Amino acid sequence: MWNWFYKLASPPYVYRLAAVLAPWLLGGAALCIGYGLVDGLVFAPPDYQQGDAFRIIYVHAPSAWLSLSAYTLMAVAGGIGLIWRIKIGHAVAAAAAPIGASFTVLALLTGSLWGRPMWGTYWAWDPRLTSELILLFLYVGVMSLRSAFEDPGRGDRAAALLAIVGVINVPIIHYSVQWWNSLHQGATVAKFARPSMPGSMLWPLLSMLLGFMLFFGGVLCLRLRGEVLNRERQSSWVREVVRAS
Amino acid sequence: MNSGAALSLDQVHVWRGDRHVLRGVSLQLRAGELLQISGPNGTGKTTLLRVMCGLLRPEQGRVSWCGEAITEIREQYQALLAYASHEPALKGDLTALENLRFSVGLKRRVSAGDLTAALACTGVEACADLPARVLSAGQRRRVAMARVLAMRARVWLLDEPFTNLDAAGAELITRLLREHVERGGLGAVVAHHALDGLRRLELQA
Amino acid sequence: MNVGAWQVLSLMLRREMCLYFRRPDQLLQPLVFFLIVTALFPLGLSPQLSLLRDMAPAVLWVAALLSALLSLEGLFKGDAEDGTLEQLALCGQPLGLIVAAKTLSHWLVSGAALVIMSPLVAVALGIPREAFPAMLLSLGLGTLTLSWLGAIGAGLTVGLRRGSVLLSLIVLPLAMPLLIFGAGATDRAISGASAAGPLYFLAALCVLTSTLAPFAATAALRITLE
Amino acid sequence: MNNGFWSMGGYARYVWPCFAGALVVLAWNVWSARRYHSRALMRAARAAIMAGDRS
Repeated sequence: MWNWFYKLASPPYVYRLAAVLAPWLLGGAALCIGYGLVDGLVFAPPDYQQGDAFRIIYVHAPSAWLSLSAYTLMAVAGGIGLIWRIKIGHAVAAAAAPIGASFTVLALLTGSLWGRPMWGTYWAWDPRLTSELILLFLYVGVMSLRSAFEDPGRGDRAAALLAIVGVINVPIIHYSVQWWNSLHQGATVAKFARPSMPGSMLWPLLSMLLGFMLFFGGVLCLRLRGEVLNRERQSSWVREVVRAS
Repeated sequence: MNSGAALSLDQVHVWRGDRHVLRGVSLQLRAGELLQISGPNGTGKTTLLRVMCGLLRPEQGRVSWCGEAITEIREQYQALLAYASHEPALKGDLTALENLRFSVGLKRRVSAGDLTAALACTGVEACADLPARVLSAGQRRRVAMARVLAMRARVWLLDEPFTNLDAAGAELITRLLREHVERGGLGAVVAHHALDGLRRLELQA
Repeated sequence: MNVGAWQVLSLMLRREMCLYFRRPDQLLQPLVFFLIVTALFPLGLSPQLSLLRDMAPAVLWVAALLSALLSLEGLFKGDAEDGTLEQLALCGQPLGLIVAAKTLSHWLVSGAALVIMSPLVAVALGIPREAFPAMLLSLGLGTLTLSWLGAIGAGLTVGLRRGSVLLSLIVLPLAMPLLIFGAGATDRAISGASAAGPLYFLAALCVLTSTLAPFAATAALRITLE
Repeated sequence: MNNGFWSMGGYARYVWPCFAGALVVLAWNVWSARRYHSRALMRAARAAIMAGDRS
């Protein structure tokens, strides 16, 4: 069984594996998101309080969840690369960063659009959106640190360390923002607490969540191939790949 | 001191971005052996020195001291080591004596007398109380050499110690290297002109 | 090895103090920056103290964070440029100890100086005298925590050309909980309520960073020293 | 049902931009990943040619 795990550390194997996995993951994602959209937009009943505006949750919740798990994946992959000096770890971390950042932006966009009908303004410093905004700053910090080094190897290791420091701070930031929000505005503000959802509303959300996760996996594989090539440009197997393509 | 190789490198590979700077360097150094590293610019002489002192960790290969990998015994190994980089590495605002006190003092308990003696040994006793920024490049090189002396290290790793030195300075450094070898010390020196009685390692482009 | 941990710490502290006080003007710059930034807000808002008092904790804390961050960039830069950082990394002592000594001495000359000067600014911003103890304690803990976070950021960006902007970009998001609890504590103290809650949070953050940051900063330095 | 669907109970101004934004983000991710990969291939090819000249 361990052989499978060791093979994951060899760049040529990962390069080919990513090429095989990507279409399946993206195909699965298309199916789930397709079903989720249709079911969520058409068949799910409107919310008694927020009416049809609640349907934004089908995009907001998955992207918010993904933005956080992508950061965690980036920190774990970077940690593997830093501690066991496995280059693939850094390649995965470098690939995950822009995808996670794009979902953070999506979560912020959908969050503020959802806030408009509820609070009358696009940005009401809701604790969850504020943590999402700080998460975006953390993403930008890690990505700009990685690109600030000429030597990609050192850029990877520095970004991995910053991601680890960041992932330790994410829960701290989350709870301190909650504390800050409850201190000044009190808990009466309509929070994002997911309304206890009946099945007809819940299934589309779960399928959208699964679809977004599959999509993340698929795009990660695509981007990972580029990252692996950039880091292995000098090795012989890359020459075969170049000659073949 | 066992007769086995004290400091050994085994198939060390280092890449600087896309350049394969060190290609499978292997060498063994016993007590009383000093290696001269020479070769055209940019062939990795300084990189090799930094690998030997544990600052730079090679992508492949192993550096070991008395059989143990230096990554395991980092502090003990570096305690026995004196590294003089290409720049003399002195704080401009501190006097020569203070520079020595704050760097050698971290390695071993040392008195002002020892430090002044080391400075005298390299001929810069007069500028013990002058800030390093007013010293000439040659004087600064001599203060850096005094620091290497005061550390009483078993391993000397010197990066072009002869730069900015006049004839007397070059002769002084050669004498100090010989005394270091006679005391059973070992190490590596990056230098271009021929040093008699030293093993040579020529790095190719 | 007959140089113990305490000797290393005291020698490093003496070295840093010696270096800082050889160039006292560089010590004053962050403090003057702190004064200037706090002077901007009343000019931007209004001279009435009653208005300023509501904003005083935020103004005080944002100015303190920015000026502490300004001076943090030079934590390793000086030693990296003249090559002494390598000598420190190779002196056979645990690098974490040396980084801790450098960060603490940096905090003494920047963070602690800020804390000592803050009553001056607090009066100007209309903060009542009863709030001073909580404010001073929160600023002290906050600037120390920021020095630790800044040591990690400085370690990561020391070798880079335009590292100072990147340093702020990296450290400020991590320092936001500090601002929340620090300004919260001062705000509570001003309104007469007990500032114990946020102060406890701030103390917890300070302990967390004081224990973890030396290792992270050492790892960061090892990356840039390669 | 048709125009009722598009009006989203009066919240069309907020719901449809969200889903449009989502599709944009998904499309951008796939497009930028593929572009990144082809760029990497080009750079690898150039490096191979340069290495070819040297050895």
